[in-house]
Amino acid sequence: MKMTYREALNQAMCEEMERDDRVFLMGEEVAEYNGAYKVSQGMLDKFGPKRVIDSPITELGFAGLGVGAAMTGLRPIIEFMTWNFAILALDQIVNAAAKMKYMSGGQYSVPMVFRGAGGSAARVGAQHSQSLENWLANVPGLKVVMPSCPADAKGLLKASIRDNDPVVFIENEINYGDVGTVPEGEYIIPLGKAEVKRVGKDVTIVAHSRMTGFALAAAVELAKQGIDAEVIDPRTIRPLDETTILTSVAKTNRVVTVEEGWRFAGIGAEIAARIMEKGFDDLDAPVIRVTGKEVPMAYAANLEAMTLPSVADIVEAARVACGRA
Amino acid sequence: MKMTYREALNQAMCEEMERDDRVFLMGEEVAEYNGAYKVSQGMLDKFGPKRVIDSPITELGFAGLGVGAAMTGLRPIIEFMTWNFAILALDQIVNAAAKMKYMSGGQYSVPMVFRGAGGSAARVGAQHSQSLENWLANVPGLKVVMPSCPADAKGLLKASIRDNDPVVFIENEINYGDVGTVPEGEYIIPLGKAEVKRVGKDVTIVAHSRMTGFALAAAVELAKQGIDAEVIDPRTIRPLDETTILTSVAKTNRVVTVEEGWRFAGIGAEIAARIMEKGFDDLDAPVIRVTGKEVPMAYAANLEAMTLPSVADIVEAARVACGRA
Amino acid sequence: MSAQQKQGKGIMREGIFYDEETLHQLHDSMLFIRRFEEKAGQMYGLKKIGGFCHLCNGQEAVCVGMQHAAEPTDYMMTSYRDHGHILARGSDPTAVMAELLGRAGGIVKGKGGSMHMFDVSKNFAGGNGIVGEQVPIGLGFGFSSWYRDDGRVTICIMGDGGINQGAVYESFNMAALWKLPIVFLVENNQYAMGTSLERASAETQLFKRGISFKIPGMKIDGMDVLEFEKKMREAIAHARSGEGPILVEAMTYRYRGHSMSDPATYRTRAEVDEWRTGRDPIARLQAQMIEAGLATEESFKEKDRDIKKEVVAVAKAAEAQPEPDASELWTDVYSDPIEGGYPYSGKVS
Amino acid sequence: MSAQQKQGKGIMREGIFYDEETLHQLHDSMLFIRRFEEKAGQMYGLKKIGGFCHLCNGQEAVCVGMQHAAEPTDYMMTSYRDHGHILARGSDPTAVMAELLGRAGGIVKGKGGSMHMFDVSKNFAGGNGIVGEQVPIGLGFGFSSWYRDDGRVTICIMGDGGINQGAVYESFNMAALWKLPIVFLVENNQYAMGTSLERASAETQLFKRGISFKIPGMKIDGMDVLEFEKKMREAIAHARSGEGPILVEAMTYRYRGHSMSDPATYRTRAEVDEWRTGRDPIARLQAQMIEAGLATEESFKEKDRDIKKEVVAVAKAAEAQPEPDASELWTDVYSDPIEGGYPYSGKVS
Ligand SMILES: Cc1ncc(C[n+]2csc(CCOP(=O)(O)OP(=O)(O)O)c2C)c(N)n1
Ligand SMILES: Cc1ncc(C[n+]2csc(CCOP(=O)(O)OP(=O)(O)O)c2C)c(N)n1
Ligand SMILES: [Mg+2]
Ligand SMILES: [Mg+2]
Repeated sequence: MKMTYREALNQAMCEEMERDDRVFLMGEEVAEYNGAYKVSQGMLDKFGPKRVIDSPITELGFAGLGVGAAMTGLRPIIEFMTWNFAILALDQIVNAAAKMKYMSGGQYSVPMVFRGAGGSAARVGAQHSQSLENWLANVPGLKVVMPSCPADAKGLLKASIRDNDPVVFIENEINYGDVGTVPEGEYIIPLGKAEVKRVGKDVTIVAHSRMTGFALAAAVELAKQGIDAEVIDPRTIRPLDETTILTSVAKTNRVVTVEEGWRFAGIGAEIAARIMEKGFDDLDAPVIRVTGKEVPMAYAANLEAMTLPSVADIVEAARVACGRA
Repeated sequence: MKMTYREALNQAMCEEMERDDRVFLMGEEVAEYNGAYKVSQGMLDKFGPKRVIDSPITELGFAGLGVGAAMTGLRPIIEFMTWNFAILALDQIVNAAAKMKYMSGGQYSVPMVFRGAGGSAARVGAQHSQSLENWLANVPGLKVVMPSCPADAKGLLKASIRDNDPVVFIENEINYGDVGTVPEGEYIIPLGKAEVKRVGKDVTIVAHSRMTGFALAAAVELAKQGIDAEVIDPRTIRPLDETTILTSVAKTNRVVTVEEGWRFAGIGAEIAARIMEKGFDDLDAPVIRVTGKEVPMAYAANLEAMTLPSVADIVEAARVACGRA
Repeated sequence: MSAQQKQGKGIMREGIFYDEETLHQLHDSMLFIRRFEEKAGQMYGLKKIGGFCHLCNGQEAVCVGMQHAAEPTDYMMTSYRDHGHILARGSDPTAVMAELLGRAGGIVKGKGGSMHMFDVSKNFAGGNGIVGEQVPIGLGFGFSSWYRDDGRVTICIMGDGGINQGAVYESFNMAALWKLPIVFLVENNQYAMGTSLERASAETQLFKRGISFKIPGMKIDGMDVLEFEKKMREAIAHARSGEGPILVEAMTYRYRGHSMSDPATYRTRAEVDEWRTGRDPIARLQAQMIEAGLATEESFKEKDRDIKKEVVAVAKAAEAQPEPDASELWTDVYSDPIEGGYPYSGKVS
Repeated sequence: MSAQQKQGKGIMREGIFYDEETLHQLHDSMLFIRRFEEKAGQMYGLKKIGGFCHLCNGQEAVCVGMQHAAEPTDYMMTSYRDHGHILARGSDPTAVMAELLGRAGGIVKGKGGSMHMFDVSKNFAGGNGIVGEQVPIGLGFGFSSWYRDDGRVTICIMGDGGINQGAVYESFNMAALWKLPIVFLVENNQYAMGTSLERASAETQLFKRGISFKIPGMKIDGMDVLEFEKKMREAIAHARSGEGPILVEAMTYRYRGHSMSDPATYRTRAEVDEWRTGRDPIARLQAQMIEAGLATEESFKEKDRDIKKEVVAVAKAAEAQPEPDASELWTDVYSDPIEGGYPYSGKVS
């Protein structure tokens, strides 16, 4: 069925809530307003005010509420209107949710999903445009999931809700309207599995979330220039499916990583370091990282465009990796 | 003069507060208690309760107080009892302090220091043992400084207090009692300069904070085994002095990074990725990362020891890098 | 500040005399903000403004009354709903509009946009996009005045949604503990996006939110600029006196949606009308001034025409500006260039 | 729960009858905690316990009174000062001591230590090291009971320092807004490390800290176990009734330093003595029981000898345990092993 990324997320939540009454959704504007970005459209009507709950604007508090509820066996979905606001809630995510099982010697699990839009949207400035996946993927105890298309959005969110540990689920606002074919009903994508989104032989481009689309667009352009790019979307950032990446690198011998977030100790750094560790001899050229520029996001259209990675940046990086620039 | 790391920090603050009455110190237990770890010993007596201020246990609030005060031209030193608690304050550090100058088109600077002990201490468990330098060094607008010895503690803290931008200054509790020679009076170490702590020719070990000492101990052991290690302490994590690292790599062709923090997208990942980007042809072997194990910190002595990098781990890594394992 | 008890035409309100000039100032400032916001809405519709854009139509008496009650040296900071405040503070409207358009001459060089307006020359410290974040920052400004003993007051503005954030109470506690000169001002427009006050707050009398920290509270009609100005003056005097912070709840209403993308279907037409036609602060002041013989319907119409023209000119001047120079991408990240350090190139080398 | 109004020997307090058995239980539990903590202090001195170790000597009536007032199915969570609470809750003392020693049979397998004690079988949810962090977590437990309508109450414990954390007020607001069955309990021992209450709190009457959120407050003598038990029962009943949360301030005192490394020089000897000898909860109950003819000085001495022996045995049994198996390093990070994913080896390959 064709549907948007937004609808796919909605469907995943609805199906899981129908299946399991321990699942509930809480966040700012999720109920009566049907979601700031309409991801929870219709859910209040469907499940009532006990299971779809509008919270006050208190991210740390309701994130912690989710942790506590999960410790009793419920399976909360806590929506952050965007992940930028979740910086306020990091203590509960990192010090409580992620460490609880270990600290309690396995007694308390925290089966819950923290979800919302991450990264930059359009023209929303410095405080609304940060990528946090590298911070969160740094933390053992968490899983970090970032779908790049409607089908993945559904399959990964269902898997995340069923997961017995805290899952950080980072969506992308600009992708919400994207349309794609989404399998109906029971469609689960196991966490920790990358997908080769395009098969190629000359260079491997690893890109997640919105950047997967950019990478695929770059691959089209590269094909015209005679470079056959393989595009891999890790989909789950932690655990990272290094096998799929390394297999690709063994074939192409050249790698470009793409991420919207800042460069320093980003996802690209981790991928580059791992490939070096486990695929050094396969590399014919250094891994090239395409990242957001290391500046806060500006509002002005031209500066914003310069800050974000572009398709052209990816094409250029791939050409450099292939020794063609 | 011989003094402890703790005394060196104290001296740096005292000298800067004598020099500049815009500088004040605020944090939990910094005044009447003379600091939870006695770093601010005697400062209340010396500077009085207007400049050395005990705060309530409200990290987000007093971090923000520092940001606001800095915006008016004061130069706050905000002490976190440990950086673990600063997770609560990250919104003010990252969304306010780091982005303020950019968002305000250069109108408001935030000249302040956030300081305290980071990483693990001894047997303090999961919630008191996290390393945050990779998160913070990810953020443009911040500088991240981590001294490994008393002299650096003084010289870097003085430079940080004089810096016109927000500086994240991460100390180490276990190092507080370390004794070393510290230059008297005006001793400033410019931010962004690494130091070669030991000259060697066979392998470069890059290690910061407490791990610098571990790396130096490993170098002694390696020397016995005929491996001459060069040990580099970046001292400032952001900006990272890649020139010093790359120069060393050009000589040794082999690199080990060491950090207490978790592996995924850590400092070692960034260093590895950069060396690959800018020193690929100098590398005779993949960069090896020695890191804390990817688990929350356990309390039990044996599990704790297994979690942290050890001197033996570094020795082993260096041997592998040199093809000797 | 308005001349009190001065001779001549004016309006007397509970012992305070507002002279003709002051009244016109208050009126013109409110009307300017109204027309400016309408223009901003229009520009947004034309996609000349991007991202989020939060208008303050309906809340003008709060913006203008508080500015008038404060000294120019007093500090002020608010949330993302900041156009009205910075305009009332006297910042250059062309620079504000240019900011909305992302132009080089924007008040923050096009780097901040609608949510992040700053004017250090006016002691206006933003323009903050994280709900509640400006409250600890305001605490710091108040702390600075205490530290320096400079006699300034900080007016720290938040919304009825923002007041639930934990950082607010951490700030209340410290402000009260150290008796800092701060007026915490809640613009209670009764909605936080689509969430009405009573759906988010256990205690809906927001001026009582400081009681647990011994902070006195005042509830003020924020739709009557004279009333608001007078009471704000008292609140500011309290803060300046050294008695510590005070919490002011301004009862107000936003006529438009939360931001430009919000159709605001969570409110009834009747409710909006009750405020918009029954309590509009501009209409109210106009009626009072006409009654006092200080103006006529005709003179207000003319004034409105003038202001509209001015706003059009402002928009035109702003639009004529270029985008920021590409080099601005790398400026203002740090104060001092760092040897060999910045900017890190995100470029492929 | 104690049999009310039952015949036989006992103590009558404001309409509540505490029978002999109950009184002995309360006493023995307090005394056990006291001796256990002393042992822990000793073991710390011998460096058998590492890291932080926060004892609760002096606060036993709070630990024991609240447990006695609560149902076993009620939820409970606190800060790092958790030994007394988990012992009062009925968890195995050997497992608690083994945890302090970092042994395999520790209540959380040696992984948590002093600050992170959990016992899911007793509905005891920690043991949290970040000041205030347990409050939103407690909110979640209370939410769960509301969601499931399971009739449980959550007792969420914090300190007089912790109550300043912003998350507490976020939680107060939500708990009150949704009328969740939660007793927020402040152990007001008047110091947060070296900071006395009045140096950290604008409002030192901590039971008033919920007023701004319409949460009723109660102040209770936490040095009198009968008084405390009785009032806690009222508080718990309030929460269970569906009327929403309640905030209890327990007036208490810790005899020892904040943690083992704190010499506690910020308090005068006289102040400590006033509490320690004048208001000690164990001595107080003993006096009451002797007066009621339920025990004698001699019988208490004998009991004390027994308890001390028990504690010695507990310590011995705990010490005899091995450290956790090395394989435990990688367990409990995730619930399910992940194919090809975990654990990531931090090993050099
Ligand atoms: C921490 C945080 N959470 C959520 C948001 C999204 N958000 C922006 S404005 C807003 C509502 C705020 O309402 P209120 O405080 O009443 O101010 P008003 O918009 O009415 O002026 C929300 C939820 C945000 N910007 N920051
Ligand atoms: C967020 C945070 N900040 C600081 C600390 C360090 N710290 C541990 S206990 C404590 C004092 C807490 O005092 P109180 O809440 O009164 O509890 P008490 O120790 O008296 O039981 C502090 C500051 C911490 N653990 N967490
Ligand atoms: Mg509002
Ligand atoms: Mg206390």
